[in-house]
Amino acid sequence: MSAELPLLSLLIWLPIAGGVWVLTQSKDSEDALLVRPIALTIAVLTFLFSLPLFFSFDITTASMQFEEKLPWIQALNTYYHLGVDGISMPLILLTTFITPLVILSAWEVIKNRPAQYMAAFLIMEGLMNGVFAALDAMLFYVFWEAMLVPMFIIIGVWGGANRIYASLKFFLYTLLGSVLMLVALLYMYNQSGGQFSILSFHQLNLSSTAQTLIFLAFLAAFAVKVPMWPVHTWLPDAHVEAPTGGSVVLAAIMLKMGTYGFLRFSLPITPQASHELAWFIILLSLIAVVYIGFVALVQQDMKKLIAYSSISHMGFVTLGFFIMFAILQNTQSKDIAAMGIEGAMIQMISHGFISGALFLCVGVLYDRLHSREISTYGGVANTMPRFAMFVVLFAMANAGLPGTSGFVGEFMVILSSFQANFWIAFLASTTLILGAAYTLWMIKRVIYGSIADDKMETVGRLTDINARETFILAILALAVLFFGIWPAPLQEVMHVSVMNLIEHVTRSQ
Amino acid sequence: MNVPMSELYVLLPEIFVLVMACVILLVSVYIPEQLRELNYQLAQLTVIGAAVFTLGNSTGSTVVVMNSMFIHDPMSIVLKAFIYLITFTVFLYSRQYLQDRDLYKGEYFVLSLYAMLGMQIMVSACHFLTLYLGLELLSLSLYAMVAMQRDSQQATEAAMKYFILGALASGMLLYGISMLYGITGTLELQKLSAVIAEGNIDNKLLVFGLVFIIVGLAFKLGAVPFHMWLPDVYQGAPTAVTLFISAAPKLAAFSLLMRFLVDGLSGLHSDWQAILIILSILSMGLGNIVAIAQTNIKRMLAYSAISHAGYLMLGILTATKDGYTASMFYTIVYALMSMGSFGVILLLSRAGFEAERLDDFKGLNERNPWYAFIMMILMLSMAGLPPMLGFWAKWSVLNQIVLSGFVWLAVLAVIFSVIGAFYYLRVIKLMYFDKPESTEAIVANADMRIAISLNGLGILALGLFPQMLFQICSKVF
Amino acid sequence: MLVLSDFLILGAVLFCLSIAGIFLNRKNIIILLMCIELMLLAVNMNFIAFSHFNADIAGQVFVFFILTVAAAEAAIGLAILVVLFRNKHTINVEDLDSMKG
Amino acid sequence: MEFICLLIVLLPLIGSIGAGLFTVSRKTAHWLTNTCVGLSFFLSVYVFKLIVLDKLLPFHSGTSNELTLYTWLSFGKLNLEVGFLVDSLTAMMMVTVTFVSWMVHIYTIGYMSDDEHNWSDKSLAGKSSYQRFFSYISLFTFSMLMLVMSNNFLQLFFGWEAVGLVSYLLIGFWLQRDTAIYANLKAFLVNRVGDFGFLLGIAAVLMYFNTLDYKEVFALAPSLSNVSIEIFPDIEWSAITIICIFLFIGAMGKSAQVPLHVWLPDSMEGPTPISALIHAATMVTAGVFMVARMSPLYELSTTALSFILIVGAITALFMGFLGLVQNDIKRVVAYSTLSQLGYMTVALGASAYAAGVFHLMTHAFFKALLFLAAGSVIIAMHHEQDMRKMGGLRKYMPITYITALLGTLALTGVPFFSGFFSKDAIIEAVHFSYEEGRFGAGFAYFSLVFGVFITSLYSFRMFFLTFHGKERMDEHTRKHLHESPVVVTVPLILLAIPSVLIGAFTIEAMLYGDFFESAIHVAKEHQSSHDFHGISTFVVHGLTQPPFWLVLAGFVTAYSLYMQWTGLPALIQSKFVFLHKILLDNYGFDRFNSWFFAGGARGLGTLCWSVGDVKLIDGLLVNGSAKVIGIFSQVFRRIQTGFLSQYAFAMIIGLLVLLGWFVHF
Amino acid sequence: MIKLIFYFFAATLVFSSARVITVRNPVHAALFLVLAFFSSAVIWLLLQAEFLAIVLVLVYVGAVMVLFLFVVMMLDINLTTMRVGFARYLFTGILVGFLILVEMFLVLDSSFFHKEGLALLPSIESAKNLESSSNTFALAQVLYTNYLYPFEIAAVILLVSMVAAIALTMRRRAYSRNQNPAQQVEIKRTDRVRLVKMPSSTSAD
Repeated sequence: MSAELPLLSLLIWLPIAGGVWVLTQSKDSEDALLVRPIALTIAVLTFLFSLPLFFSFDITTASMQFEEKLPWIQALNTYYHLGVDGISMPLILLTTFITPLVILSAWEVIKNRPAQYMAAFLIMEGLMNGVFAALDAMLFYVFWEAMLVPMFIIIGVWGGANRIYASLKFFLYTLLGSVLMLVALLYMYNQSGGQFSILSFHQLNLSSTAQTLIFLAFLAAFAVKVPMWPVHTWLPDAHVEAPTGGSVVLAAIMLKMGTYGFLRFSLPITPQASHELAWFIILLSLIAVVYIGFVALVQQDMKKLIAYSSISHMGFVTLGFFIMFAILQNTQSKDIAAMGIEGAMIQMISHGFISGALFLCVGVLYDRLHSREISTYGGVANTMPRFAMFVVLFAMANAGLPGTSGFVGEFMVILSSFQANFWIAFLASTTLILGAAYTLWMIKRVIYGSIADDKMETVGRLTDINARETFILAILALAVLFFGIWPAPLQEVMHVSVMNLIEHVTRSQ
Repeated sequence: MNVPMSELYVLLPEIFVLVMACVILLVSVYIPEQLRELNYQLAQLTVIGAAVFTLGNSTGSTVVVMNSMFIHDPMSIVLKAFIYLITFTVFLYSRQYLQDRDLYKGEYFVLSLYAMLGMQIMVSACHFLTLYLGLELLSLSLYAMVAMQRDSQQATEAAMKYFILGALASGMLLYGISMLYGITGTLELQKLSAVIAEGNIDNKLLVFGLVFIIVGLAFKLGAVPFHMWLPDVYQGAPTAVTLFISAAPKLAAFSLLMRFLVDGLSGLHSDWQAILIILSILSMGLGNIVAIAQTNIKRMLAYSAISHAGYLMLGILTATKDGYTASMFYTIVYALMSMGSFGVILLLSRAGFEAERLDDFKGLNERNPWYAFIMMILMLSMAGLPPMLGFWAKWSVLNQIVLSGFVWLAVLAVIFSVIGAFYYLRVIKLMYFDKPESTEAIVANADMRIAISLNGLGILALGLFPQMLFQICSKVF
Repeated sequence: MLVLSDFLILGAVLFCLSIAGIFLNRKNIIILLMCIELMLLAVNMNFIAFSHFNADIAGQVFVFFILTVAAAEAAIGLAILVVLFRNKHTINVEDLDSMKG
Repeated sequence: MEFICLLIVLLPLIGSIGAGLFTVSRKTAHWLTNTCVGLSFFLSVYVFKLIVLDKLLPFHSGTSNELTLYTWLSFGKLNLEVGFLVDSLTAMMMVTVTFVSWMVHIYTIGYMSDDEHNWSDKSLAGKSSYQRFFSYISLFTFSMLMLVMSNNFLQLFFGWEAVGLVSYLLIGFWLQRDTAIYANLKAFLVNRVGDFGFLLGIAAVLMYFNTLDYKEVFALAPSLSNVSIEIFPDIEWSAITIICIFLFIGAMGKSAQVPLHVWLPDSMEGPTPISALIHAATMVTAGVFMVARMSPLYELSTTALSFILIVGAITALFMGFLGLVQNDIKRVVAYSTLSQLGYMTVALGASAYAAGVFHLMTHAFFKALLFLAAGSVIIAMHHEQDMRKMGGLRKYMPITYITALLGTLALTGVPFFSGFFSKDAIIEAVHFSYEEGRFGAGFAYFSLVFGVFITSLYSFRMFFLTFHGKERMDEHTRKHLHESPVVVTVPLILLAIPSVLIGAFTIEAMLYGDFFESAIHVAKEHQSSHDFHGISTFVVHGLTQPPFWLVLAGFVTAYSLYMQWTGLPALIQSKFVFLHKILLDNYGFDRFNSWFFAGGARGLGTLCWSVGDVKLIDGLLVNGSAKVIGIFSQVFRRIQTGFLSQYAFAMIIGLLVLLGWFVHF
Repeated sequence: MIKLIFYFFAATLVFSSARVITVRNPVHAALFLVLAFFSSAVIWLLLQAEFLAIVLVLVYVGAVMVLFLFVVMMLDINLTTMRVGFARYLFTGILVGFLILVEMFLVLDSSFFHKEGLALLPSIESAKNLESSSNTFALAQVLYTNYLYPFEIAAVILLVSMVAAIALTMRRRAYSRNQNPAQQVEIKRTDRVRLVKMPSSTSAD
């Protein structure tokens, strides 16, 4: 069935077209009754359409599937070329999975111009799917950058008090990174004899200086997006100021685009430079894990704390990717290298669920008391027991408790990095302590405890989550638990592609 | 001398414009005030007619007529076509604005048409003399147009500055021309090129002339450090005039650059390449950086124009055909974007109110989401963000300099573009994130609304499918 | 004998004087207009000298057109000047600073 | 059999989910969970019978004791699976765990019946606390079973952390109490420190064995004895030692060995049933179980064993001291637990894994008994835990009194009681190690023997203070004193039975028979050559050994101090103020930890954040460059002075420079 | 002799141009400019550009400079403030001017430009053939043939300047009170009369 239906195009253009349609409903913003169901329907439809990607995915091949190729700009020899492999497919699913939840989470919360809000998210969904599905570098870049705009608007229009600073910072930071990538893409375009096919870039024979420079250019783009230390500071600000949905999408999906970029571009295109500079990335990753862990510990703002925790967790992803070289050198075991990379990828997906869920949880509190400060709360469990259960679950998942998806990736990355170097594994493992410390300390101060006398009027009057909120959190909880208990289905789809990547990288060195 | 009809036929658009401009001049003197609409209609008719004549004669081959002073080549046809398009749109956008300010008179249209004629001549010139005269025709018309709002202190001041500096620049240009003439003994671009190619002449002397010429060109283009007139003129001139200045003459300036440097002095490309690199870096840098500090959107767009001039030169300085294509693409795209941006400013202006402060854009999304959206597209396009057309413009010039091995320059260019993105974003910020200062509804004629929408959506649509525009430009060289 | 250089250098001197004049003069726009005339004169000097020494009439033709244009320019320049004076009641260069930055 | 094992594990989980996730009545909650755990217990007994008595292999129609449930992940040849390994050790643990757990489930019905009083009226969480509690302890049972039944390190780690989670949830069960939520955070974090080592240990296992499956690892282990690892450059360590020590660090966390013991006393903030179940009987012994399970590895590294020996000995002795000065009844038991865990650990370090596990089992029963008895007392005292306000409870609560007495006797190691056998076996084993010359064994031997006296002393102190002597409670409390309800006393009785008897019945099989033959591996040279000649001989031999006399000495001392000359303790206390302070202060561990680790981490975090992120990266680099651009912007815009001459000047300078540059250079 | 003439008029030219930019009074400046034009006309004569020399004098001195003077006179300018601050920039101005001059000199003095004139004085032979060698004739020959196109453009430029000058400076009398009947007819009631609803006070207090 996938042969007839251009699934990937559908996943990109259905939400975008839907978003535009929703936008046209924006005239009567007071009467936005219709807007929400429409947006939700579109998002759910998109999700349903994305399911065949998973179920009719051929896990025995590393080549691109569901490919679509049409000429786009012949003058530049670029194509509208889409396709997924085991690396990108789960990310598309993650996108289509998270977006309906985000839209649902904004259901009655967003009162200011809901149509534009919903439309922005739908359009962004399409663009993000585009990023993951694009096989043409130019197409990729267009989606990559275009995505900034809806996010910019989301943060800026529906954000918090300091939203303007945050949105500009977000935009410019990421733009600065990605323009350098553009230069690298252009360079390769010229090197490859005028084509933009990402797969043909993989076959390029670049000199080592060129590789290094290209690698650094890509690094600039992806490191900002991931974000890696020290270019991470946009993230806490963006998260704090963004509306709940914005934070969720930002954390759950957008950060993954950076790490996806490493897999799709940096590693296969510049294997030699990746090898030579792997130490550098590993260093940054470890700094992200340890340093950011400490920073997260002292945050007073829940969203900021989770944002820092995101950075720390994304450190694992980059670590998992680049530990590959040292593993191969030490053990010659491609299986272990694959373990690192797949662990990192599972971490990407899982972090999508967990951080998304945590931001939704903060959103739940924020909707009620309009504060993100930890000190505003305390003893929430007394008034919102059902909510507390979810929060604790997600917090535990964030702390990497086995049985939740948060554990799988960290476990695999630590296990594989041990084979590269003891100290790398040692430092990476500190997340066990730090992650638990900052997450649970927050839980202690927000969820547990008795309600102080001066908070009786605020925390004391909180109402527990309603059916809608329960539904959203429950879905995420199920996902978190499912992949914690049985990650194999997720790993299976990516395994062949990852092995292929490792083969490719080792071959071209 | 008998000029054969076939040669005149090639000149038909220019002749038509000239005749019609004179007709409008006469008409405007005699018609009563109520019929002023006629001026407008005639002017639009003129532009359309010129377009018909130009495009009707586009055979794709190069014809040189009038004693090798007029060249009819693909580049000139394309540029002229866009000049017509822009002029047409400019008239359309300006109408309401001019009516509100008692500028809706024959003079505006006459002078605009003469300016357009000047551009036509420049674009089609292949002789120093015609280049110079076309340039002067354009410049003189523009000086007058800037000063047309006679009771405005700023407008007259701007006109004065523009005039003095413009004359200074054309003096330098002339000095350069005189040197080249003296050294090579010819005023014809092709012959000049041939003489230089022989290589008998001391390079130093040629470069001496070249520098003067580039100063003159850089002035027209608004490249740093010859840009000083630009912000003041953009700000001071009536917005309708700024709209015109900011769009069409860029195309003419581009052709000026092409005619001088490529057609005439391609033998010196290694020299002018170096000069253009310096100018473009300075322009990109200063334009983008200083634009940040602006509070007046016209002035901000002026600095943006300076920076765009820098990007525009990137393509030319590669001294390759693809580079010229890229630059031409850039110029056309820039002109379209600039037209749209000033169009929105015109749209927001009312009688007695110039929407020229950045703050006037506050909360536009609440007042009118559609116009805010259009402006957002335009700003994003200016910033060079995909999938807007402006992205492909930046893309094409960057691609060319990367191809020519100036990767460092490309990196510099993109970094400046990020700095530049800030002030474009600020406009979006004002429109979307801030609360409006006034809640007055924005009224506009249907034609204006349609045109501005087409302008904005065109930027987006062409951004999604830039193939056609790319093709047009690449066929030129 | 006089050589071409002599005329060129004379032109250059005129050119530099006019440039210096434009820079130096901060009080009177009319002087600026005159400096521009002076600059064109320098250019014309060049053209005529080249025309003579290259035995080519084209240079003189060019000068002819420059003179025409210069006259037109002077007319427009003075017109703008008059309008400006009506508005500002001054032609002091330094008073033309309502727009800056 | 496969199905039965699965059922054993899943029943508690079902109970937990049923009671926790769905809105059920209190009755449904306790019936559901009790039934599930009870069933689980009976099935465990059945499994135990098949494996231990019938010597059957449980899985794959009797061909294997390993079962793979499903593949968690797989990488080429490397498979990470979830499965069971059920041998005698597992079976014993299953029975112990499910039994104690079931007892605690029953006991809880009584203990938590009026839990609403522990919550403020407004707390919604308090309304369902009863059901939640049952859900938690059932979940704990599930986790613990997953831990003990695992056949690979991955699942072990899962169970390991899952019990930690439940422990966290239960310590903080009364989440309105600041001390409780402080204690649970502390418990979790300290455990995480252990797990940190544990995880590295697992990573090392994977690295050197390329598998996480127990059987494969054990099979490969001997071949690895010569492999070394360089953690610090140029210093070579034996890989096995590294693996063992890292794994043991995990055990130190879970089994509360010094210096990671600090969480256990605080964990007493949780309701008493869970102190019995988790923090005495089962979870804290997971470390001991794990080391025993890994005996094939540990046998290869005497260095690691010595390390274990010393850590265990320190814990056994010094934690016992702390028990002497506590006044909180639960804390005394808690320190006693710490000390006893030390005993078990020492046994492991002395290669006497069987003895360690044996003590684990006996301890599970009598310590659970003691805790539940203490709980019973606490219920009667209306949640008063201070022993100084008790006394003379004997006549009010006879059943509790008797069972507590039995428990105390078992704990102190009075002959014929279960504790006697297990403790003596450990001391014997250490003695053997000492003779063998294992590093640290001498110290360990001394500590354990002296520890017997201490144990006796604090145990009887507690016993006398609680049940004998003057009645020091207030009138109101005394009026309401009565024996606890049946649901409380029945478990006490049921636990008292094994506390007394289990040692005598099983010592031969477990220590001298082939009970653990397939499960625990002890290297030839580490096996003691003693033979078992029947219980009576063992007891008679025991009477001649110092431990017995030390128990007696402890009893006498306690009796004289707390029954005879009751003024004396205060006098001693005043003479040794300094010592008393140190003991009360837990040797300063808590203060050091909260100053150095908690404070240090927060300080470092603040430093990183406010200096690193806010000042350097954001302030200097990000906003700094924005600011610099802004400044440039302001500076450059000054160039645009508005003066025509300046404009012309710029052009002229431009011309000048271009001319100079391109024409003359 | 020719040299002498050249140097004399060159010196006059330079001097008068220098005075143009330095004198205080614009009228004087204009007059010095006239002098400069005259001097250069002489030098052009030396270069056998008789027609242009005449045009320069006639058109420039006769028309343009008069226009200048006219404007100077028309605009009532306060002369006293005209020189303030001049000295401040003098040094910079001279320096920059001088530097450019040096740069230009270095090029212009190169051997390439040291070619001698064809003949600075008309030879007798050419004088004989006056008609064909006449500078005016030569110019005329090409101006309307080869240079027809630029000639037309120049015409347009002049037209533009005329239009522009008129458009800019012609003033419609501000005080003329002519009626606009159309406007009067088109007027609506609502433009002039506004009905204001006042809240009627319901009670006395």
